[in-house]
Amino acid sequence: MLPWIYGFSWNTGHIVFLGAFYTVLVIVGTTVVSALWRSRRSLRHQETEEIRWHADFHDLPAADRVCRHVLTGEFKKRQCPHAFDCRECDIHAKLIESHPLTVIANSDEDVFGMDFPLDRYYHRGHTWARLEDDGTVTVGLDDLGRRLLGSPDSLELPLPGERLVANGTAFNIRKRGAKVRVLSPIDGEVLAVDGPAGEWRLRIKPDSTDERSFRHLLRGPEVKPWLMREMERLQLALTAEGAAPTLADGGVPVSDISASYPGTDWDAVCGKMFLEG
Amino acid sequence: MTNPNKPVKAARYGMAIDLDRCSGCGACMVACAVENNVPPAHQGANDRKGLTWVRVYKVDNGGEGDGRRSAFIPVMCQHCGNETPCVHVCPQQAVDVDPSTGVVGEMPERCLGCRYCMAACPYHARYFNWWDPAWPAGMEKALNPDVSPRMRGVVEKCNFCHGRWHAARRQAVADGKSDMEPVAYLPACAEACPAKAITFGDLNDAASPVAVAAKDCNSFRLLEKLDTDPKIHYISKRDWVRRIADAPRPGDGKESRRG
Amino acid sequence: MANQIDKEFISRGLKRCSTSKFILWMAPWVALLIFGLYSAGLCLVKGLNQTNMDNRFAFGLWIFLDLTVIALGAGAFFTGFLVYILKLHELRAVINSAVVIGLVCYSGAVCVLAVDVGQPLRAWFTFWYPNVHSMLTEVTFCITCYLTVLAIEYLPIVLKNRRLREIPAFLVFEFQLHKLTYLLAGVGTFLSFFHQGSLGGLYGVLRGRPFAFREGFFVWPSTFFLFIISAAAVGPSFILLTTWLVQKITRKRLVRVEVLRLLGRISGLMLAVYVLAKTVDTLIWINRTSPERGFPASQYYSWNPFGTWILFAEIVVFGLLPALVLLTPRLRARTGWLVAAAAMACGGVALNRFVMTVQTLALPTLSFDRFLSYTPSWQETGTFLAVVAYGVLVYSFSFRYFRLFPEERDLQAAAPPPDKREEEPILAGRY
Amino acid sequence: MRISGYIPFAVGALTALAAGWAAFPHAIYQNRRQPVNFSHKVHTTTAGQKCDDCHSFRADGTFAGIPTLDKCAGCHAAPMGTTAAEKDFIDRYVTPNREPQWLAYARQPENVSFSHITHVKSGGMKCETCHGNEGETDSLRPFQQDRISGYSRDIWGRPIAHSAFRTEGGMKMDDCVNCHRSHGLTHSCLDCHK
Amino acid sequence: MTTTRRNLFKLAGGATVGVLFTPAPWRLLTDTALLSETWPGVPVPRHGEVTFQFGNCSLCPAGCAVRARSVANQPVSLAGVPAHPLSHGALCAFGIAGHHLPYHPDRLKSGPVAAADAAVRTALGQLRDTERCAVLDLRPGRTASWTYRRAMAAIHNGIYLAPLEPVPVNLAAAKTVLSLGAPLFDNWGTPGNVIAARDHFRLIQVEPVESRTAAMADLWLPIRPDSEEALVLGLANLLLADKKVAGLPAGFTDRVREFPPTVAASRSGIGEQQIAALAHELQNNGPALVLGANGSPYAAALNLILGAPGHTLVSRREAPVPDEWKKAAPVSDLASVRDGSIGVLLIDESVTGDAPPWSAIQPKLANKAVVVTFAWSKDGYGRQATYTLPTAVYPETVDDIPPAVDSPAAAFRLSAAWIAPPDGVANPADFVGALAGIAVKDALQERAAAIRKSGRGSLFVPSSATSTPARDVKPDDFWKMLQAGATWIDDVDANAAPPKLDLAFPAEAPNQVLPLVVAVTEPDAPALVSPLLSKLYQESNLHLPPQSVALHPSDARSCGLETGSHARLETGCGSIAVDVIVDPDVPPGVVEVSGGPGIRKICGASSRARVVRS
Repeated sequence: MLPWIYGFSWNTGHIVFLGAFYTVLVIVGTTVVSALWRSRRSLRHQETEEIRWHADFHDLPAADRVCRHVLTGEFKKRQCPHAFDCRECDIHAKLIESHPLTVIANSDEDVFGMDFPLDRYYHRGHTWARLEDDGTVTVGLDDLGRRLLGSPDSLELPLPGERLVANGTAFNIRKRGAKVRVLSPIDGEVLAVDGPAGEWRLRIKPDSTDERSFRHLLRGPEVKPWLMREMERLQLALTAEGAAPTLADGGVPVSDISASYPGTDWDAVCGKMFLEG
Repeated sequence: MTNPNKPVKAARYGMAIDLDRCSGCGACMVACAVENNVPPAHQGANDRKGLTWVRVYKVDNGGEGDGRRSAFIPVMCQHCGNETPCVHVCPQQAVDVDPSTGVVGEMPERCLGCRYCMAACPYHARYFNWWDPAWPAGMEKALNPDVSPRMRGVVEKCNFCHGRWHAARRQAVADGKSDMEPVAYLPACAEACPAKAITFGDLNDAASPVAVAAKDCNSFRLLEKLDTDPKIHYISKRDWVRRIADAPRPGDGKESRRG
Repeated sequence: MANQIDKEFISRGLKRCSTSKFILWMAPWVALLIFGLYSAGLCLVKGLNQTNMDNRFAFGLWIFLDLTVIALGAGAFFTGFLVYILKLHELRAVINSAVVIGLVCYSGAVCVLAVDVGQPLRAWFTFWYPNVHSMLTEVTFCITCYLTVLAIEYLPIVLKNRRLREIPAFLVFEFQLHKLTYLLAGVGTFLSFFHQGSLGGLYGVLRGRPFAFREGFFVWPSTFFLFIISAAAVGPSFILLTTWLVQKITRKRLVRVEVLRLLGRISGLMLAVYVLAKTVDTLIWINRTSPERGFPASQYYSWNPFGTWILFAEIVVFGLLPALVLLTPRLRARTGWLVAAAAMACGGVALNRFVMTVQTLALPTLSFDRFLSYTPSWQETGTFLAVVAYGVLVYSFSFRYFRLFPEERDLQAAAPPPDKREEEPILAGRY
Repeated sequence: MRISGYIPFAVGALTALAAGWAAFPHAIYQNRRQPVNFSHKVHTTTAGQKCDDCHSFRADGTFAGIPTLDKCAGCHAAPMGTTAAEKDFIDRYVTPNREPQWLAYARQPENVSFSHITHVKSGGMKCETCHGNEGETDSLRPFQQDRISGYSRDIWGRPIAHSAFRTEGGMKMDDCVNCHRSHGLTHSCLDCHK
Repeated sequence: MTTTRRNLFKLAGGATVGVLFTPAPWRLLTDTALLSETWPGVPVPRHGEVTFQFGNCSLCPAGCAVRARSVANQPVSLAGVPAHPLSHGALCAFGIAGHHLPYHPDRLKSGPVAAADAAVRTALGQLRDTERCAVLDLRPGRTASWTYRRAMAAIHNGIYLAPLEPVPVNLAAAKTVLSLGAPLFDNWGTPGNVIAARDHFRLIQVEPVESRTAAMADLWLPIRPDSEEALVLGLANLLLADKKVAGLPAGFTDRVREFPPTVAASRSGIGEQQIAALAHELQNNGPALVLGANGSPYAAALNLILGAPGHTLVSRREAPVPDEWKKAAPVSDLASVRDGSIGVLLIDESVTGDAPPWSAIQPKLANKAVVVTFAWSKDGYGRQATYTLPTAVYPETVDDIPPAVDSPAAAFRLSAAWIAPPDGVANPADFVGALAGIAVKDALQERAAAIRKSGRGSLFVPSSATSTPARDVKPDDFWKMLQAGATWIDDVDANAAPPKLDLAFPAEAPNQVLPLVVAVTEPDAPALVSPLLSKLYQESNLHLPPQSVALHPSDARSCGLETGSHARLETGCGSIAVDVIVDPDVPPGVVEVSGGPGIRKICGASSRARVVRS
């Protein structure tokens, strides 16, 4: 095993055999150590949220990972390679150069009786972000999200001063055994948590307010097709959970969907709709 | 090795066993057990779980009635000289061949009891300690101090009474001799055989009785075709006895109680 | 799901049976495991006299078990090899399951080996004073190393558990380690290659046992390579088999049927190669190797019950036949045929290991030996069963709390509607 | 992660290291006292004896090792000196003719076949080479016995790597092997084992 | 630092890592491995000075010379003395481990010596005139035997019983040996002597089973069980054809006429030509010797016909005894004792010899007879005796060993006493001597002196491996040398009359109802054997295990037995529990019996037996 141990001799057999053995040990050792080292670094740099989102994103079924431009019909089929972070996506950049999308002030999109004002950006995790005049950003659950979660059983909101990262956790909600983390649409620092009754909003001081930092969010004409698709997914999730198909007729979803599907694994439904792994 | 400055004259110890003289009395088996501190049988032991470094088999010519003839053949470790099967398989160097004596040695304290060597040995000359060794009360006083008793769970086998080899060398030094006399070193079985059927000595020494006997026209070795170069030579004038050295004959599944 | 107190630990959206039912399922296996551990304990405390092995049958049930489970566990390395080295991404659907099976088989084998040796306290001597010429040394080194590798590969699967990944450190470590898995897969392949081989070499090198002895090149006898191929052939088959079994027991679709077919195809391909190689090897052995050592091959099969039928069964019935089935697309398309063929392939390799171990020792080498038979004692069987129970327990546990089949959740969408499912008889084993 | 996060880890590691290096090497041995406070020095100097006056060889070449009582009684039937130790020895052992239970520092394990005579007569080795300056000690050090293996510290004491750096002296297997190697006298295990 | 679970984990982790960098775990690893070297329960042999001592083995009349290798005066291994004129350096399997006997678990260490003594004395006091005090001695000719005879002569109504001694044979003189199932290579006579002589005679073994002797024979004639008599008569028929032999009883010659070779062949299953050839060989390749079962008159008759007496059958003088011993009781035969007449019976079975079955002793006993047996173990007569007194076993006691059957001249040698006997054992000679009030402490020395005085014979000294005429040895050296293992061997006296053969043919044998014929193929073991003899049967199949019988499958089937089943072996002389081994090599109609205490008492060779499941 070691040169000075009785029975060892410097012959081919020993050298080849033990050589191979020690090489294996070194490789395995290095692998583990470097994994440890890297994870330590990621923890240091607070990449946890990012990593969680990436891990989740990779676990999403292919159907839920389609590029936003498929929703608008620009592509037949395309998987998003950037985990829904279009800020890194050159193709997206090119496309919006060709025909830029903008938020349309005081105009509403009404899908199945849900109200989606177009004066704001939408995140595919069913949050919206609105750039206020004072440079802050308001973040909240969109209408579908609100109806899915209804009045939550419990709620963990970030404290003022906490940092949020786009696609990272904005806040956690518990609802009928469903434990949902709602993704934050943008990077920024929480200023306050307020909002009208039965609703809550985060006021966030964004890292930057220029167009680029909102590029990954849906807006204007994208909202409707996206929402149509979301309804499909919801219906699919509900059927998978054994709920009778109800939305096909285009009926308006009740304000608290969960209440009308008592038998379902709400955890699974929310998980699907809020893009959790 | 008695004199560190003098290079060792490599010996190659071996045996020649005259099967025509062996009457199967078993004195060799008992003498071996006495010499090498082999414990008496545990009550659960049988001919397949026992410990006997040398085992005398009764063999026959397969004939029936008065056509039948039997002989006895003592089988101990054959101390293979060529690519010794057991040495190569032992995972932790518990078995080795001594280049200065040609003896295949087994180190019970190094053995982990995997029994791979037993599977490797074509002569079934290796034995495993299935039980803790146990002697009747008081009998441990009669143990041989030149051999250390083995513990449970290890393999052991004939080593040409290596304890006697140590003793002979020690005596030689005590007597101020540079090297031990050939006659001073004789394994217990060879000494005990009442019929003097076992000749022991250095096969490298062409003049030694064993070397002469090994060259006898009636001498043979077990499974010679395996090319393991055993150091145990057998001698018999009877053709059918010499034939038992070959592989089993197809279909000859007949068992002898004394087999 | 109803009354799952451990719901928090079950991955989101996976259907698992109620906790009580799970415990009900585990209970008998735990009982079996305890019995097995007791009998193994007897062998350790009182010594190997508890077994029916003896000086002639120095190896018995346990070595047969080791060789077999390690061959079956080969799916882990071979699938890993296909996925990470050959980038055969369809097989990602079963890689986790394969790793768990591998881990179970190897750890089981190592534990049994520890019981099988007479002086376990000295087992480490093999590492300290290795005899590098011994196949057993090669086996010991490779198996222990590979077991470590498997444990590390198993880690991400564990850390991906819903509850554990909430802890940032675990989440991050899993993520980083997963990125490096291809390295481990590479090492694993290397190690498995050698120890599957050296397990074959174990018997091929026995110059004193012409029934097992084979020529080869360099230091390795032909059995070295035969074992590698056969292991690679049977590994996927076993994964196919287990996956199908779990699907049946849990009444869930876990992987797309295409994946199973692919496994079958690969298995069939390797098996065909194996059968070919084995045939050539056998012919050389019968006509040259064995006679040269003074043993006419015919005599091996003149001892009942080991007639030539065993050779036929090994090569044709359990080798060629399944290979053909697995390679015929039309038959492969039928799950019944597919599974049956896979099962036969596994049986074939098990039979091969049996022949190499038990028959080799049973056959006499000296003209005046007897042909020996051997039946394991209850302590041996108990230890054997402990490994089986242990395997089922670990697998069941992993299946319930970890995501062994990444596609399962998506396939649920296509699962039969609930009303129908309620009518079905509920198996004790519904996770 | 802040440095304070490492403190428990460090504490654990340090305690373990301390225990393993400082406490364990002592804890593993039990110290046993020799029956008699014997002085080699007195015997070798004032009495002017050689080692083999007492530690003699037998006719068959075996080594007598620690002398038996009759040998001691040969001189010490009555006190020769004035030391309390001698008087005590005579009262407790010589007069009642009871063998003192000496603890042999250097006794090899049962599986070792060590021939003193071969090393001393043929090998021409000095006692000191292996036994060190035992002959000059004025009192017997305690016999340190490994609690688990029961072996004396002299034959099984130093850390494994230690013998890598020495060529002679000492009574561990590696010491024997090193010396034998340097003289080209290693053939097989059974050279020295039985 | 708060003790959160997290911190505890860290602490443990740190400790684990830290420990790995200390000697502790590695040292524990090696120490446990070393512990497995000094594995609990494995004994450590005693060390000490190695010396060699000489003596003689008293386990059987062969009295082979022994050299013991002793460590600190404890024998650890025994070997023969190659130069010895009688035993030629041979030791049998029993003798080679004889030094283990004192440690045998079944060995008796203490017994009611005082009680027995008292009981015997009272019984002697109350003896009626019609009743007798008898000593049964299994090995006559010893000095102890003389003590018994003297004591019995001194005691009123004393009688000395002993098995009759076979006529000594001179193998060295024989050219052809016809053995009717005599176990020549199973410790018959003096093994070393048989082997030494073997090269000079042709051995024809007539035996139904292929015993070790048969395997070693030049010619083995598998004879039909229990038909040796027919063969002998057939041979006699051919040999007597053309000559007259004096001394043959008329009845015999008449029967011979009924056995022309054809009849003999059909009875014995040995071919006619074979018998003719045999007769021819015996006649022309002389001197011939016929060895039969002990005291078989047929063998004797054949010997007489072949003129063996004086050549291969010799008469032997006994070793001289002091004159004052001469007024001793005669040696008488158990059969000659009147039934119900023995009031006190003292049996010395501390030596092996052929012992009469209890069924033969029992009728001779008066009711309320006191039976004292001196034995090594409870087996044997201990089961029936009133008192069983333990004796010293070999090699604990000094005793002389009378010559074996194959020793043509008298011999005097002493068994070794290398190991101290436990207190509480009795010395039978002292015990019996004390009853008669004669001091026997120095009997051996007295007899040695007498031998020396006779000036006959020569003394072989093992340490120097030299023989010197006894008269050249100083009287006190003579005794010392004997104690140091020397052997006195008498000269063969040239002008001795040829021995008288006992030709008492039994009256027509009662037609036997027992189906099987006993074949004795194992050496008769002493009352105790070394546990290591297990190597020969339990750990291999070389010998039959003690207390076991081997049967042919067909016989086994008819008795409803298979290998391993427990059964009772029943003969005319009693029955004993045995284990059964089924073996195709045993011919049908034969039961092969092993050695071992008890089993030999009830079956002599070619007696009849039955095996019944128990």
